[in-house]
This record gives sequence, structure tokens and C-alpha cells, in this order.
Amino acid sequence: MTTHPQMYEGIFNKSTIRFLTVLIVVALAVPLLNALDSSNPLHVSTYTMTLMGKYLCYALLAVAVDLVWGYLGILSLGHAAFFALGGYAMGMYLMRQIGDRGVYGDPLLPDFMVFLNWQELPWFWYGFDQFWFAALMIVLVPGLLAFVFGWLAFRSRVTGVYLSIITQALTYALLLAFFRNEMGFGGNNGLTDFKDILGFDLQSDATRMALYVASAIALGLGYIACRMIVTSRLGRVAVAIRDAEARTRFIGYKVENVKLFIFVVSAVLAGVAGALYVPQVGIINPSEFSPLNSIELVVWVALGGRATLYGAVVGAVAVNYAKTYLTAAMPEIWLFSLGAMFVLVTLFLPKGVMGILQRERPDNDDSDGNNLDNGNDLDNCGVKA
Amino acid sequence: MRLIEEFQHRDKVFDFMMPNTSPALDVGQGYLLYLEDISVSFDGFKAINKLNLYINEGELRCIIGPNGAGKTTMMDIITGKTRPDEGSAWFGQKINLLEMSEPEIAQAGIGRKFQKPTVFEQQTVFANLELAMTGPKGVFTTLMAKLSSSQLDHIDHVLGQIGLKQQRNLLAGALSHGQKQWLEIGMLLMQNPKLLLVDEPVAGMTHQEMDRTGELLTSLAGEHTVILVEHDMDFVRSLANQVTVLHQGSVLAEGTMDQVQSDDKVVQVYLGE
Amino acid sequence: MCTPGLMAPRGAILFPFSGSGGLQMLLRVLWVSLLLGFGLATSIARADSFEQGLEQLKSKDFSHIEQGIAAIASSGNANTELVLNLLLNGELYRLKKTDELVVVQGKQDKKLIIVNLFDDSGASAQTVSKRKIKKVRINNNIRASLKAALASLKLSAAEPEQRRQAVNQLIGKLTPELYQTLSQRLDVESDSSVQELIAVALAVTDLNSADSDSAVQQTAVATLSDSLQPAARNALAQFVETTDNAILKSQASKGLRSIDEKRKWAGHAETLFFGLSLGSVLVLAAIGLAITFGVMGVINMAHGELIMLGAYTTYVVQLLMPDNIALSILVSIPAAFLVSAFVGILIERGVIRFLYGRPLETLLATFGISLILQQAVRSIFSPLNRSVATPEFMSGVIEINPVLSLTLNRLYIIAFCLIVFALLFMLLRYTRLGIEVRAVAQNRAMARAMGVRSEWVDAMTFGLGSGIAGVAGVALSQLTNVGPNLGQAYIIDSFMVVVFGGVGNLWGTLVAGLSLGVANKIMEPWAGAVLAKILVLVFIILFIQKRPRGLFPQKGRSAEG
Amino acid sequence: MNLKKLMLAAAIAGSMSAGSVMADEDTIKVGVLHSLSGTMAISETTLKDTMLMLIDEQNKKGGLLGKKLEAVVVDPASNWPLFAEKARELIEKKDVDAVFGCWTSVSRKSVLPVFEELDSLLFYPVQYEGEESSKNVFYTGAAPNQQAIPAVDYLMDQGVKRWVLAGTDYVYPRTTNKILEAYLKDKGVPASDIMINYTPFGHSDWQSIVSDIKKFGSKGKKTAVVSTINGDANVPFYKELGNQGISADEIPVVAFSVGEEELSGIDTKPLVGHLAAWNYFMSVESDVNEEFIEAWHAFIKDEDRVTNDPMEAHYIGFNMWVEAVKKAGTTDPSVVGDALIGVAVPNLTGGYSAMMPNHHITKPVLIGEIQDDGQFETVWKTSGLVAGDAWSDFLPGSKDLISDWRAPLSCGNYNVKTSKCSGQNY
Repeated sequence: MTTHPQMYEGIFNKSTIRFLTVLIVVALAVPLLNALDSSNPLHVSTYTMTLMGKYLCYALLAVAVDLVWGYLGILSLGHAAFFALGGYAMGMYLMRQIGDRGVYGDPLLPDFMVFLNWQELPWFWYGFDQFWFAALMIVLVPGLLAFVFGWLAFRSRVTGVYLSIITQALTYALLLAFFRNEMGFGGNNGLTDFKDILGFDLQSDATRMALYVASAIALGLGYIACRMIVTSRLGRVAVAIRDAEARTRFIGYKVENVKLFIFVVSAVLAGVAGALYVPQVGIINPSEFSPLNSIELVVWVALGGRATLYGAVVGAVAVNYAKTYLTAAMPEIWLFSLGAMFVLVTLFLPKGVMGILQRERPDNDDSDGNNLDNGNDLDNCGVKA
Repeated sequence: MRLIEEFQHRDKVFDFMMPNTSPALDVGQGYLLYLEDISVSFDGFKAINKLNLYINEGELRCIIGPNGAGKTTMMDIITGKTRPDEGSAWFGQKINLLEMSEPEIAQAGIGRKFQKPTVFEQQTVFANLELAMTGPKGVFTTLMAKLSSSQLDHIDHVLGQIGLKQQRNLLAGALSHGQKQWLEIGMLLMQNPKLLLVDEPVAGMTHQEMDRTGELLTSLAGEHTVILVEHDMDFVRSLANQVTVLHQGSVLAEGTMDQVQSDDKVVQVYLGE
Repeated sequence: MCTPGLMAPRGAILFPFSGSGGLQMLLRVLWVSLLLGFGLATSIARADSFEQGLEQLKSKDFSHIEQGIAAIASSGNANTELVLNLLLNGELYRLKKTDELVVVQGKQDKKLIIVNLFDDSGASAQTVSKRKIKKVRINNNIRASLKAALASLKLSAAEPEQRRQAVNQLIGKLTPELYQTLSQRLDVESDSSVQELIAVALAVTDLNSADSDSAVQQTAVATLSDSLQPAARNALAQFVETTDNAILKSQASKGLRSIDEKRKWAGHAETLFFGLSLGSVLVLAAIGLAITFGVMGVINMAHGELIMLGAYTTYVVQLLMPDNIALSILVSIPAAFLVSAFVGILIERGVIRFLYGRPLETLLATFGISLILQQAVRSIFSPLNRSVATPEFMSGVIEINPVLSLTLNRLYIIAFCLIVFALLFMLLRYTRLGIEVRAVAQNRAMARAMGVRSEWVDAMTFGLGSGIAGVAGVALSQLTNVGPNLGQAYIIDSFMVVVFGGVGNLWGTLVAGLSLGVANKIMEPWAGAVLAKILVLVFIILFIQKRPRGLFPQKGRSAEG
Repeated sequence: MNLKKLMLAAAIAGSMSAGSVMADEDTIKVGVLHSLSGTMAISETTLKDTMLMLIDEQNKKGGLLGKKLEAVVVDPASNWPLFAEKARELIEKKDVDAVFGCWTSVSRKSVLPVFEELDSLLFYPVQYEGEESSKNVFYTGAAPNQQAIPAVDYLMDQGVKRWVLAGTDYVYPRTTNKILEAYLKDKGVPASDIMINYTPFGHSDWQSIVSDIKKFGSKGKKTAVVSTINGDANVPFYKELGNQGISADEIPVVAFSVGEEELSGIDTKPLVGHLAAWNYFMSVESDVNEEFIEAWHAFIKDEDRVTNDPMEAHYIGFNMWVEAVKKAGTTDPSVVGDALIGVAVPNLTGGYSAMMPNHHITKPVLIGEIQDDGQFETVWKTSGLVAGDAWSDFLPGSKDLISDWRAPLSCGNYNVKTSKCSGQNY
């Protein structure tokens, strides 16, 4: 590190720049290669592109988790909930877009309402025919939930494992709620059979390409936003809270507000990720709320390396690629390899995959990189004075 | 996000109302801290019992007493960590400490150093000081905060005071025990509080370290008011004029070191053993 | 007088039923009892009707089989009860090629040993493959009429229980003849509950029969009002609908009210019982976690799979001793404990011990382990659920009264849960291991300094927690699927319970589990199963706001704050 | 014995991965899209094995169009979006000519757009709620009118007067119960004699509900439970029935999702006499069935494994596909798709099943009673075959819809009132 008085790395430190360049290259290259005709050896199939689009959404989600867990020490086992809520907001918009092209040709009601003979559209479905409204909800609903939940939890100083478990309770409750058909979200089948978005056919390669690029951009922006936060003084306050919450209070920081702010930001990012995910996979249903999903995405982050942001991205992509590959290559026993992967990484790469790179490059100026050994995430009440 | 802005708003207001020493702080009577009839008990055990304590502005007061005398509990009450069952605690004439949260109290101008040195081990010495630095500490101000050159100088000055100039970019976790103690004191300086609560600052220090710490604390007295809890008698004698002896949660004796030491009650319960 | 000549046509008139089930039932019973009435019929007739009946059993057509049964029931032949029982239990077969009635006597590797019906000498014994014989087919309605027929035979059986069932079968289906038989029975009946039943049965008939005068009906109403038998209530309700006698109507409806009052209380008691049993399941599932997670601070995502292992152990033990289910359950308790404990210790030694002080990493590692264990079970036992039989002593109910009966297996599980808890509690409280465990939990370094072999203690503690999980698996195998997903179904609830109760506090786990169970069951009737669960979760979330350290806050390695 | 199984599994896995990796050019590829892990593995793994067996046998018969068939197995892991992804992989990457797969409705819904977009063929082997007819999907399982309604008719004939419609809270039970409710009311059953109850997935504590059913049934009228309870929830449900001593002759339970395989996970002694409605039972006596069972036992190397209705559906579906390919002389999905309509192949109950223009098939409906050996004893059987009805006549939304994929109509949901064909994705 330099001895220059202002010795904090800026937003764009080496790793960030490295990451963004890779992202931009991928974001541009894939669509171009996809445009090539399929005979060309370099051709990237639409399948692969949609797949990567999906990974990018997961990556953004992972970044959101890393922000609260890596830097703030809040282990949220409920982030899938925010992801799914964003997804549902988008799904509802896409449902409304179908209009009278549903199998029953009902101009207003989505198919699942027609054959469960609902009479009129539930109030909470109003407005979703407008994209701007849907977009607003994508940000607002997860954000609002995170705000209310966080406001309750942080103000009453619920910390550590207790916080983790009630986040899990939150997503579990939502899971059960969305399974109920009375809720009007399509029950177990969820929302599916989407036709088009903003008037563009969802099945056309062009739209897919656009969505892919959009996901890449969202990831890039989300990443930069997180960097802005973690490199700001607020970011350092966050780390301070993670390591010694009480101490941070005694030097005059309103810990609960800091937590709330970052938690909400993270939730919004997750929501956006979900919203981009849905049109690319073509379905949103309650199983996205499943607590196991939330745990799994924590695993992505840990696998990539906590509190590095790019580690989260690497983890998300790695695990999901492994899944895609293994479920086809060794369908009967892929869980063995995945499970083994988790165990081995935790045992031998406590800093995640990125940990290796850091060891290789001591010059890496990412000052946040070294706070992984700190164990008291679960009892991050710091001072026992 | 409307709601976020709302609470950003609330923050701004709050920052405006509470700079590091509150305008409400009025030390007309010369007293900076009043503790009156404070009692608190933890499941049955009375940790503090009808404690009365008055601290003059600018004085350096040492609190001594055997273990379990309630020294640390008293500090917890002052800093809002613990709520007393009864009694009142006033900071100056106007600020009722019992109605405020830790951060508010800190912002009002009371800084605290813990018994066990607690610094942010994952961050550089510089960052530790910067975080402690006086000024508005709302979410959005912190998010946007930039270091002005004067603030930089202030930090460098304090680095000098606590003798950690070389270690500025070291992770605080890498410091020695003594250095951590100083860093924590340094953080207090950055906070620039009216009242410092210092809990056993020289515990586990070498003699040289002790002397430096002594100098530090005396240099603080005057512009800051200091309450020092300490076991080490020589160290206490070396700086304090006023000494308060706590025993079983209430004041046993008060006065200069010599007066206190000659007090037989004290001798009996404390120095005697 | 009933002669063979008459027999066939009458059967022919009576039996090709086309009417509704209720009518069928009535006619059938009428028929059976008619024939019972003719005690003096000639032996030839009996023999014929018996043989004829057996012949008809060989038919593929249910209506013929029904006739056959009626004929047999009426024959008064010594073997009647035997045959009817064989039929009811589906133990009567037809040898396809010779079209003889046979019973299976035993198994010889894949083949079956069969003998002709009534051949006690075993002379006709032969071994055939499963496909060579065909069970004599019966359906539910035939089952019903079989029971009715058997009932009228059993009215004077030795065990009161049998008599009770017999009468129960007949309530509301009384024919004049049976009415006679029953009223005679009532005078000689010794067992009080049977007496009550008979009284009810008679009263029901009195109430409904057109020719009985109001005085009789009045006494009937009185009798029924005192009885909690569903049949009694229905009879009264029906009577209130139909009767035009104002006085009786008011009496009857008064009777109804008192019955409903009693039923309401029974309902409450039932709900409480359901709640407790659900709760005890939760406690069983969670209590192991209370050790591994609560005391050791290991976020053990593989806990569910350890439960699953316990359940599979039960299954395997049953495979090993198929003819002694009851014993196998008892054996599998220690077996499951050992298996899960062993796996648990492997996990601890192999993975977790490297992760102390890094609770989160334990979450990740154990999550991986849970995936591996699931898939392992899938590969070894196939992904299909495994069938675990319920031992005799656990099946059935304790009938407090006709409207409140407690299922035995639930009672056993509640008891089991409490025993496990008590043992665990004492173990931690009074044994050396327990003291060391708590010592390490509270201050590892200090404990070491005092010469506690913390390594060993860790292994033992984790083994203990896992073992308990295994024991829980035995209990669950009696209630739910034994399959690869068993674990996942309980892991989340377990964490909820432990956290709600206060991490590291056994009492907390017990209270939390039971109260959550009861709360759930109280809400279920009006909120529905799904909503009830949601409400419970929301409640937990809000409760944690009030008490951020759970019901019974406790300092422990992971609870430390 | 377990070790052996483990090795067997590993072996299969090995061959699988090998099979799918080496993309052999002169083979016809058949996709198998069934969950081998996660919650649905319980039911779907068997179907995967069934497909492997059928393809195996077809190859023994000399393959198809002179080429060998090759199974491409993937694991969508009971994860619905993953189903869509895997379907795309099978069609685009592994270029399979037909896919046999899915169990839950949601998985089908999830892959549906993919099949329609890439114009490939999906054979769906499970009974479902109907209300769907896609150009690219062939429904070889039962539609509600091939299972639910006959079952209710049978029970009415048995004198049942009160009805409990108990189901898991998702689309199949909801729709089925809506249909049944309408049907029962048509038959003059008062609303007070119908009790409807929904429970969450994998519901495991049935005490209250079963005791409610018991109370509902103790009102003097003969009562029956029509169960659309799904998957794992069944075992605890039946166990609780047994515990509370509800015997089949008092309150019979007729289930639409409980087959031999589910029963193999339960101790059926307390359940004797409870019913299930299917289009096939393992106990059916017919030569084809005998052969099928023997072949299955030989393939799976386990005499105790049972067969069930969805397996038969795959048997029918696969043979139909084979016939259609022979007829068309090509495996090109678009051609085969049209060729499939009208194809009739033997089913395992001794008759023939034909593919109708609405992509559903004709089947007999059987009602069976559970026996203590975990098998069903057929107690009732439709005289003829019942044709699957894509759009129920008992739902207001769909009673005007018909489906006919033959030219000129070639529409899955043609509204006879508005004579419009809406919601087609091509």
C-alpha cells in the first residue's frame, strides 16, 4: 500500500477493473458469437447464452448477499425471498402482457385464474400491465419488505444466529403463503407461459440477447454500487459493525440505521436480479422461496470468497456451471460431487476460491480481502466489556 | 425509495441536533456529570447501590475499588449500555443520559475506553481513527463522507500523540497490546468528547508504556474531563488529585489519594487486603 | 318352513341388488338374520346351503359371492365362522386349475404351500407359485356384510370386546329377530360398556320404529341422551327432524345439546393431545440439534439427514427380524443411536473439528455433507420410500369415551420424547461427560487448562447430538415417510424450535417444541393447516423481536453475546 | 445387497454419463427428463428406469429405422426452472428426437414453452388436471374424466352419500375437486354433504384432519374420501387413518395419486379395502402385463419392484412414438407429431389405446382395492375405453373449448362459441 495520506483504494481498484473488463468482454462477445451462424465453430448457441444470462442474475444475487454478509456480518438465510419477490413482480407484468392470448382467451384474467374460476382480477394485480409500475414494484416490494423486517429486527438488536434463523422463517413463511392458491399468484405452478416483454417476443434470439446484455449491465452497475458503498466510510463502518458492533455504537454510529440501509440496498439488488431472471428462465414459482435456495446461495458466496464481491460472482457462476454440467454428465451421482465440493472448499480454502488468487498476488490491494478469518459473524456483538 | 429518503431525512435532522458536544450541554454549576441515587441489580445482586457521583468539568477523577465494586457497571450506565433501576444521570444540567441510546450519548460528548482494548482489528490504524472522528455520523453523510485536509491533519496529529505514525497503515489487529490501548485512546481523542471514561488503560502494560499513557491522560485533563478506573495504585497516585473509592456499588470514600488511603474504612475493605 | 326348493328362488329374489348401498345393507342383514331365525331348519338344508355357499364363493361375480356368504352364514355349519373369517382376512384362495378352495399354509422359498379348505390333516398339501392361486375377491360392501354376519354370530362371544364390536356393527340395523336376541342378551350381559351399547342399539330401534308408543320413545330418548355413541346422537338428531311430538322433540333436542356440550370438551381435549404429540415430534427432531447447534455452536445442516439415518436403521433392523416387529422397534432405538452417533463422530472428526470458531463454515460443510448423505441413501436404498411396519402394541387407540379416543402410537411418542429428554437432561446435568461438555461450551481454553480433553469431549458431544437425532428417526419412521427427503422435511422446523427456545437451553427446546405444536393445532381448525404454519412462523419472527435471545436466554459458545 | 445396489447405481451412472458424452451420429436419441434427485426423485426415478428398459428392448428388436436408439438422461433435480433449462439442453445440444419426462404439472408448464419454441415432442406420463392441450405435448396419463369421475360414479353406486374432497394445495387437486364438486352437485348432492380440505406439500401431521373426517363420517350417511393428496404426504395420511382405526368399509378413501409404488412405502395391512382409480394395476391379469412385469424385474434385477400406472403410460407413449416414426419413416418431430394422431398400440390391460386428435389417449378406467400385499385388487372396470378430455365440461372457463390438432382446425383450445383459437405460441 502507498503511504499517500488518502491511502484507501478507490472504487476502481485492480480487482474491480479486472472484473469489469471481463464482464464487458463476456457481455459483448457472447451476443456477437451468438449472431454467427450455427455452422461456425465459434458460434455460441442461444441455449448457452440464456444459460449465461441466468448465471449473471445469480451472480448479482450473490453480490447482494456478499454485501450484507461479507461486509456487514449479517448472515441472511432469506435472500432468496427478495429475489423471488422481484421475480414475481416481473412475472405478474409478463402475465398481464399475455392479455387475451391465454388459452381461454380471457382479456383480463390469467389462465390459472380462469380455470379456478375467479371472477375478477385481485386488486394487487392492478397496474402490472404497465412496465413502469412493475419496474417500480420490482424495487419497492423487496425493498419495503427488507425495510420493515430490518427495522424490526435491527432496532431490537436481533443478531447472529437468531437473525439468520428468522430470515429463514421469513422466506419459509413466504414459501408457504405463495403455495396457497387463494393468494392469487398461481399457487405451486406459479407464473409461466410468458409471451413477450415490452412488445418483444420472449422466444426470439434478439430479445434473449437483449435480456442477456441487460443482466450483464445490471450486474456491472450493481457491482459498482456495492463497491461505492464498501469503499465509502459507510463501508468501513459496516466492517466495524461486523467486527465490533458495540464499539461502533460507543463512537457514535447508529448501528441499526447503517444495517437497515445496507440490508435494504442488498434486498433491492436481489429483487432486480430476480426480475431479470424470470423472463430468461420462463417461470417463477414458490419453490424459489425455498430456504434451501437461500442456504445454497450463501454457499456460492463462501465458495467464491467472502467480502470480495467478485468472489461472490465467481462462486455463483462456478457452482451453477458445475450444476448444469454435472446434472447432465453424471445425473445419478452429481450430488456427491457437489456436496464434496462444498466440504473440500470449506476445509481447504477458508477464503474461498478467491483466497488462492490473493495468496498468489500479495500485491492485491483489496484491503477487504483479509477479513475472512474473523469467525464471530454469528456473535458479532463484539465487545464483551 | 421514498421510505429510505424518509429515514435519511430523520438522520439529517438528528445530525443537526446533535453535534459532538450538544448545545444543550450546560455546565453552569461547574458540574459536568451528575449521578444521583443510581441503583441497578442483576438478578438479585445489587451491582450499584444508591450511587451518588459528581464530576467537575475539566477534572481527572480516578475511581478505585475492589473487583465487583461496580466500576464498570457505573460506566455502562453513563454510556447507556445499562439502564439503572432507579436514580438519575445528567450530563451537564440539561441532558438526561437515561433517555438516550449509546450513539446519542457518544454524540453528546461522552467517549469511552473499554477494559479490554477493543479496536477494529480488520481495519488500518488510520481507518480506526477516521471512523472515530468527531462529526455527523448519519448513514448518508457517512456514505458521502470525504476526508478534508484539516481532518487529515487532525488524524495525523493524533497519530503523533499516540505514537503510532509508523503503524498508520497497519491493520489494528497487528498492533501490540499496549499499542491497541493507545489506539483506543487515540480514537477517544478523535471523538474529542467532553467527558472521557477510561477503564484500566494500563492493564498489562510495560512500565515505559505506562508512563507514556500517564502523560497522555494528564495532557487530556483540562480540555477534557476524564474519569479513570484503575487498579494500579502507583499509577493512580502518579496522576490523580481526586480519588473516589467504590465499594459494593456505592461511594465509600472520596478525596485525594492520601486522604483516601488514610481512611480506615477504605483500608479495611480495600487497601488492607 | 325353509326347504332347499324354496331356498334358491328366495336367494334369487333377494340378492341381485341394484338399489343403493344402504338398502343393500339392510336387505342383506335382514336376509342373514332371517336365516339365523330358522334355527330348526333341517340338517340337509344347512349342509346344502353351506356347500352351495362355498360353490358360489368361487364365482368372479361379487353378487354371487354375496349370496354365497349369506348362504354360509345361514347354514349354522360349525365351520361358518371359520370360513367367514378367512374371507374377511382375505386368506381364502381358489386354486385356478382345479377350482378348489384352498388356504395358504406356509411359504417355501418363492412358492406357497396350500391345503384344501377344512383339510386339517394336511394330506392335500401342495406347493404352487403365487400366480397359480387366486384370492376369493371381496369388496368393501361384502366386508361390511361379513362383519354384520360375524357380528350376529359373535353376540355371545367370550370376550366383551368382541361382543362390543358385534353390537357396534348392528346399531341402527336391527331387525325384529336381532332385537329379540339383543334384548335377551341385555339381561344376561355382564360387561357394562356392552350393556350400554345394547341399550343404545335397542333405543335407536325403539325411537325409529313406527309402532312404538311415546312412552317407549321417551325412555329411548333418555337412554340416548346419556350416551356419547355417534349412532345415538344421529338417531336423536334425525328424530328431532322428523317427530311431530312436541314434548319428545324438546327432550330430544335437550339431549342433543347435552351431548354436544360433552363433545365440545372432548374436542378441546383432542386438540390438546394432537398439539402435544405434534410438539413432541418437533422436540424429538430438534433436541439433537439443541446439542450440536445449541451447545457446540455447529450450524449442523446435516442434522435432518442424521434423523433420516435413524429411520433407515429402523427399516434395516425390521428387515433383519421380520417376524418380530415389536422387538425390532425396541432394538432399533439403540441401533439407530449408534449408527447416527457413529456417522456424527465421523463428521466431527473428519470435518467440523477443523472449523471451530468459524460457525458459518460449519454451515457450508454440513450442507455439503447433507447432500452427500441424501444421495448415498438414494443410491443404497433406492429413492423409493421404505415401508416400516407399526408394531401391534403401538397400533390402535385408547377409547376414553366414544367421542374421545387417543391413538396409541402418538401416546408412545409423547412418552418416548419425554423419556429421551429426561435422560439427556440428566446426562448433561449429572454425569462427568455432561459437566465437561458444559465446561467446554462455556470456556474452551479454561476447560483445557483444567485438563478436560476438549477434543474428545467435542467428538462425544457431537456424537451424542447425532445419536439423539437417530433416535428421533426411529420415532418418525412410525409416523411418516422413510425416504431420502425425510431429513429436509424437519431441519427447518428443528432450527426454529431450538432458536425459539433459546440456543443452548434444553428446557427451552422442550417448551418451545411443545408450545409450537399446541399453538399450531389450536389454530389449524379455523385457519387451515397452511395458514396455521405461516402464523406460527410469523409469531416466531415477532417473538424474537421481543426476546432476541429466545425463550430461555442462555450464554453458550454460539449464544454468546 | 446394499453394496451391490450401490455399485449397480454407479454402473448405470457411468454408462449414462458415457452415453450422453459420446454423441454417436448414427443413433436416434431419446431424451429422458425425470428428476433423479430432490423431492420428486421418489416417483420419477422409476420412470427413468422404465424408459431405459423400453429403449433397451427396442434395440434388442433391432432398433428403429435401422438405427439404434440411445437414451440421453439428465437430472432436472426437482427444480422447475432447471426442467426448462434441461429440456432446452436435450433438444438443442443433445438434439434428441423426442423427450419422455416430467411428473408434476409445474415441471410440464415450465418446459412447455421450450418444446413449443423448438417444436419437439414431449410424452407426459402422469395423470393431471387437464385444461391443457399443446401441439408438442402428448398426454399419456389420465385426464380427470379418465380417473376422477368414474371413481365417483363407482362410489355412488356403492351407496356413498357424503363426500370429503381432500387434496394437497396445488393445481391438480384444486381443478379435480372443482370438477368433482360441480359433478356431485349435478348429481344432487347437497353442499352440506361435501367437505373440501387442502393441505400443504409434504404435510406430515394429519391428526386433526383425519379426526375431522372421522367426525364428518359419523353422521350416519355412508361417507367416502376422494383423495388428491400428493406424493410424500400420503404415507403419514394413510398411517394416521390406520392409527385412528378408520377402516375401508366405514369410510373408504379413493386416491388418484397412490399407486403400487407409493404403497411399497407403507405397511398396507391397516389399509386393506381403501381404493385407487387408475388405468392400470400391476395385478391386472393379461399376457402383455405378465411379460412387462417379467421384463421389468429382469431389467431392474429385483423381484420385489412393482409396476404402476405412469410406467404403463410410458410404455404406451413410447410404443406410440415408435409406431408413428415407422409410419412417418422419419424421426423429424413435426412429421411424427402429426403421424402420432390415430396411432393405436396395445396397453397393459389387454386392450388397445389410441392417440386422440387432442393429444390425449383412450384408456380403460379401473378401480382397485388395496390388498395387504401392497397390490390392488380390481373391483370395477369401465366396460369400454374412455377418451381423455383435455377441457373439462364441468368448468365454466373450459366447457366451450375443444382441441383438435388435425388440419384444418389444428388448434389446442378452439372456442366453439367465439370460434376463436387463442394462445398459440407459433
